[in-house]
Amino acid sequence: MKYEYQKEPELYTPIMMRIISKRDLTSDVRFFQAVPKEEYKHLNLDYKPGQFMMLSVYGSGEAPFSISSSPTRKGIFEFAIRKTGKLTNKIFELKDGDQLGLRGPFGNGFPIEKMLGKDIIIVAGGLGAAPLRSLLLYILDNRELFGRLIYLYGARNIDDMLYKPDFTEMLQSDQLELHLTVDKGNEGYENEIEEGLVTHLFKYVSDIDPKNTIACVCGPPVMYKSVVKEILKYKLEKDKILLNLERRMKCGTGKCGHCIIDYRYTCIDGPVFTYWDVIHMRELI
Amino acid sequence: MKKKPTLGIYGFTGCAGCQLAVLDCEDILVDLFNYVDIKVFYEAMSNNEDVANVDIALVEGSINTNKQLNELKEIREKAGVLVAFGSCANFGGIQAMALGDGKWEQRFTRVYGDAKFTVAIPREAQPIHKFVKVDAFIPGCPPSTPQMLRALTQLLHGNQPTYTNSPVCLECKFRENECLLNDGKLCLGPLTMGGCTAPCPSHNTPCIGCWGIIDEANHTSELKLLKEKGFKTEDIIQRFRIFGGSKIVEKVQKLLEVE
Amino acid sequence: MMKKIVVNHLARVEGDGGIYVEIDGDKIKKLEVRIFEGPRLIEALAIGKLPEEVISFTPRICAICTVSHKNASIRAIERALKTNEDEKTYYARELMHMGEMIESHSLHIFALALPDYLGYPNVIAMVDKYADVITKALNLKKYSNKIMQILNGKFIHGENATAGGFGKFPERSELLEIKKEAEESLTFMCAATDIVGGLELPDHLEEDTVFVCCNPADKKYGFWGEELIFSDGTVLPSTKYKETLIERVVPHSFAKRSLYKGKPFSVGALARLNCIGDRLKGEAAKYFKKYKNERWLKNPLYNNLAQAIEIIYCLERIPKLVDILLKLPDPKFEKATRKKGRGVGTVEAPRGLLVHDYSFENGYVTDANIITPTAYNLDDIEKYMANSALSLNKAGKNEGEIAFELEKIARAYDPCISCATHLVKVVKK
Amino acid sequence: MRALKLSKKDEIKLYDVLKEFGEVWAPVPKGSKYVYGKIEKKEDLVIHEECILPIIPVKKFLMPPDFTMLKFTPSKYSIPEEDIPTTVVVGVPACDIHAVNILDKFYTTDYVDNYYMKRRERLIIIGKSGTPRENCFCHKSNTSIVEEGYDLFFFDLGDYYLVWVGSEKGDDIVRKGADIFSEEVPKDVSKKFVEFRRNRNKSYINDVDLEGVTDLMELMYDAPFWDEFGEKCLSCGQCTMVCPTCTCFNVIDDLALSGETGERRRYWDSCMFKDYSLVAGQHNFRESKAERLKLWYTHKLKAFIGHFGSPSCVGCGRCIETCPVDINVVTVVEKMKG
Ligand SMILES: Cc1cc2nc3c(=O)[nH]c(=O)nc-3n(C[C@H](O)[C@H](O)[C@H](O)COP(=O)(O)OP(=O)(O)OC[C@H]3O[C@@H](n4cnc5c(N)ncnc54)[C@H](O)[C@@H]3O)c2cc1C
Ligand code: SF4
Ligand code: SF4
Ligand code: SF4
Repeated sequence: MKYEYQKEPELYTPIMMRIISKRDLTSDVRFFQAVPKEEYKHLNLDYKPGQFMMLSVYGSGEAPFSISSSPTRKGIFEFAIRKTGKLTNKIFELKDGDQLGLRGPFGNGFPIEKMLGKDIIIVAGGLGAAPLRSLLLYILDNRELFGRLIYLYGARNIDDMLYKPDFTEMLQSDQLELHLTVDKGNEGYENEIEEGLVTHLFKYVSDIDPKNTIACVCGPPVMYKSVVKEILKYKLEKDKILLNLERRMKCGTGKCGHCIIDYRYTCIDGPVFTYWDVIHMRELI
Repeated sequence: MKKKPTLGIYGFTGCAGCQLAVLDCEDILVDLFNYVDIKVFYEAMSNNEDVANVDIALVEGSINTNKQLNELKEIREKAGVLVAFGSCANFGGIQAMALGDGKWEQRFTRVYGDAKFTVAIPREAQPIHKFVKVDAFIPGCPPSTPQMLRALTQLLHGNQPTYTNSPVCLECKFRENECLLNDGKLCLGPLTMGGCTAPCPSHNTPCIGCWGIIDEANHTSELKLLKEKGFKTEDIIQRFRIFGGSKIVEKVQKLLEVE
Repeated sequence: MMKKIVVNHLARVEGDGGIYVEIDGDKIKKLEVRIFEGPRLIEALAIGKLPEEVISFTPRICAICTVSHKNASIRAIERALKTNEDEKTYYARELMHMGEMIESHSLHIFALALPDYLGYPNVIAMVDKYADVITKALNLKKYSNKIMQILNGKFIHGENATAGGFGKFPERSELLEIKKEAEESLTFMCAATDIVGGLELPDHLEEDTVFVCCNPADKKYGFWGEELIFSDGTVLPSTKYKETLIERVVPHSFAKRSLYKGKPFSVGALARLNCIGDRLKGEAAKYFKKYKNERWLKNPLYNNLAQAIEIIYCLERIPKLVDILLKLPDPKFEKATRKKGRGVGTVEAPRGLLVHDYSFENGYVTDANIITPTAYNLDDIEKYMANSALSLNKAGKNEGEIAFELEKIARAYDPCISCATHLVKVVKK
Repeated sequence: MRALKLSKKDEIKLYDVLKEFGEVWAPVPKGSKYVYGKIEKKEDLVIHEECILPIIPVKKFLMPPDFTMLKFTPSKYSIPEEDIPTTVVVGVPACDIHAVNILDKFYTTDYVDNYYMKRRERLIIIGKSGTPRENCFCHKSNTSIVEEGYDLFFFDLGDYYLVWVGSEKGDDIVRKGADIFSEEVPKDVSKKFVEFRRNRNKSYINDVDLEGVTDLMELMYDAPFWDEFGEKCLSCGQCTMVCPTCTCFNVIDDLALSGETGERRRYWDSCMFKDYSLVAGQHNFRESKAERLKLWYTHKLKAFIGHFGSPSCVGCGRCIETCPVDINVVTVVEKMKG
């Protein structure tokens, strides 16, 4: 046994950030921008799209949140956070200038190297748009490194759609093929937003080259099976379908056990898994 | 200076142990009174407001009279966060052990004869959530000091108290006890909400379930196990009921159906 | 002119109660100590239960007398089912009882009664001026809680003590700790007794009464026995409690009251000192001699002083108990030899005589009777309140002032309202 | 690796030697079982003939059931200064040392857990091979012999112990105790040693058959017996607490009353509890007890092979002894084998 310790920053000790701005995305999802405090500026906090961080609020605990910003826009961390419980209630009370603890980045993130040059289909459901925004921005910022970009996004209703103004504006863009839908009630947005489940947007996805396409999916647990089924229709290879999953987590480092699925830890081997993993590991989706 | 949070500690029917447990926090008692503006705490002070407007109301005891019920409703109206404090408030306590058996009047007559009540109409013990919305609960008979302080602190700082959703057995094993069930004793640890630090099994005495039933309690399996160990069905169910209060009523029905 | 005094919530007592008085000139039209605690019907619930269950839940009658209830129920059950009490078990139970005595008395003296005499709404408000006393008093309380935790498993409602013995006897190190702290606390308690002894007590309420308590064997001071002893010299077997302390039902009231020879009587620390105080030894005896006077027999406000002296007694007794316990080996659990029978357990709770009385058939309870000290005291409390109200009224005091004095009397008795299972006092308006 | 001799008549002097290195802990009786307790007198250090499996295994020294991992103020989180004493545990059976080896891997793979490391560095393990107990099945889980992970390891060869030195620290101990640890090992030692091993192998009572269980776990994943176990399971979590290779924990923040400081606590959790896989929005990835049991057995019998090359059950038999309703490796394997 060699006694080698984990180097700085210590694994479980959050560093401090400050909130620099926030705005409401929906009635229960808020967008936060935060920067590390001066004394932590020297640390390497580089991350990849699809990775997450453990955020702590003073005295109220800690939980995992996907990074919603893109590493191409350095220095600022962005999160889209839904108010659902103890910690997130407290996060919602934070004001500009308030402090937030941060550990990470954790998780494997999207395998960007393997995605270079490929056509990318992104399928987001609900809050899944948070981690996928990081990927989206990354691709847009490095547009020439990727092929086609198809983005399908479904929310429960108009009010629940994250980044709605950004998306409706992007509809005009020639950088990507964007399709939006809500489960029900698209009044007032009939031209921009469809009605129906996100799977229903696949009707716009055609001329896919299965060899050269990678699909990235993130959404609520119930969404994966049906979306994967649609994607499989394009004969994509199993390891080219990437799923960003969620599990309970307390540490982010494969030690607390909660996120284990079979022999793999969502926080280390995930949260991005391939459809191949799904076939080989039970309980994944 | 920031405004002190206001607190009201109310007691209905019970042993007053939960309130006493607050007074038993000798180490921080002075801090508590300094940090919090206590508006009502009959057991400890005399300058009380009757029912006060408070940020947090801790309500101890079950509801056993109509007078109490009215007061509870008033407390609810005037409280920001209403907390069911201790086993009696949470599920009725021991006075609710026979809840639902339909023999309350009979018991009442046995103790009080045929005299009539006028000032307060007595009723069978019920936990407070049967009448008003409860925002948080602190289990325990009475709540243990660390657990209570943790919950109180969380509430005072605007958090929901974390509630222990693990059975007594967890802490029983932290304290490295041999399992009493395996020793043939009628221990209710697996059915009982943790947080007490398992004092009873740590003293070789079986858990009697005073913290209340945990969500996932598997009464069916425990009943079967205890029967195998030689206990009688009625005795086992009786034991389930003693601290089962309102939480056991339906379960007993099911257990009896299976039997 | 008619005066009405209503104290809606009796403060700094255990449980939910109030006082209602109507004075018309020199007559009390109505005087009631009201108990709002709903009925719990504990005795009815005891029927059909097993002995260990009764021992678990009857102490839940009251948090502050939990150990007394435990010891009373254990004694009753062991007598009913003929379980032998091993020597070590006996002394461990006594030690546990001391924990409760000190806890209850110190809470009462320092946190509930003293603020009355020094003019504060609660004990914490006294901290600025009496920091030293309060800190030490809180330490004493903490210490007594620790005794109960070690002996019974928890401060409140522990499960370690039961019929037949203890689940686990305390460790040597724990016992030594208990002993050490008793010795350390004694000096403080003697000084504190002088504070309590120095308080001026009003005499306007005084009237003779009868006191009763358990009569410990061998002419010793102590908190239980098989006999009752009265301040008039009578000694009776405690199983005769029912015939001697006659229960009666007051019209429009569910408080079963008790009378001794047709008169109200008092139980509690003052009763114990009045009946058997001359058996005290050591410092406790010194303080008893120093402060005992004629007025003790007619003024319940001396109860606090009596409690202080009892704490001294306990602190002196504890080291001796520890020494005995350290010498004795852990006994085996004693099994009951019968399934049928009746047993009465009488102990002295901090507030006075507590009776548990059970009958068994086939190992299950068939009859239960529990009488708590507050139930015994209620008639005397009302008697003294009436005296006080009349004389204060005569002296021209207003309602608020009278109410305060009446509350003081109630608090002197340290009534334990949740304890009083019999006590559902109903008042017709 | 070196082997020395400790004569039984010198056994009583062992405590004084070990004391020089730190606190000495060894199995002490508690009820009808044992727990690792701190030894204060040399007479209390007893080396037992049979394997002693204290209720909670060595993991309690490496990751306490409940401890403060961080202190915090509104503007800083920091690791509390703590003085972790060096601990010498005596009498650890081979299976439990295997478990420590697994923990070593677990806590250092991908990320190093410094809390573990700090304690691991201060733990001295003195192993002891004894007669197997009723439930032991380390002969089936390949954990009856241990090659690494201990500092010293004792074999009882009659009137002396054969002592293997497994680490530098172990070497320091035998040097310090030069007057009781002798280099002069009797000539017939190998004969005696082989005999000891042979006798030990013969004395196993539990003959659970672990052949192929890894694959069976996969094949039997949807078998109905899991639901039967699920119905029986009390979700008391005892199996996970006593298992030497269970490591899950929970984290919780506690504030001081004033709200000015606080601490983050870390305490053992169990995958048998309902909240284990519960996430926001009340979605529970393992709603039923059967699903949770499957997770545990997957983890014990199969999953670890994928990660670390060996399963994480070390055959100590604690789950067999502890589970009140007889759900354990033996009964599960029996069901799988039909
Ligand atoms: C990899 C990953 C990325 C995530 N990204 C986001 C995001 O970008 N935006 C967002 O709003 N939410 C995200 N979540 C979910 C987020 O972690 C939960 O909403 C959050 O834990 C709820 O905490 P709470 O204290 O407010 O809720 P409570 O229900 O009070 O939760 C209490 C505790 O349960 C655990 N817990 C509850 N839900 C989850 C969960 N879904 N995942 C993990 N642990 C949980 C946490 O440990 C938490 O401390 C993500 C989760 C994971 C695993
Ligand atoms: S003794 Fe009781 S509380 Fe402890 S593990 Fe066994 S069943 Fe659970
Ligand atoms: S009876 Fe059970 S729940 Fe109550 S304190 Fe004892 S162990 Fe805890
Ligand atoms: S699964 Fe059972 S036998 Fe295997 S290591 Fe864990 S407790 Fe021991």
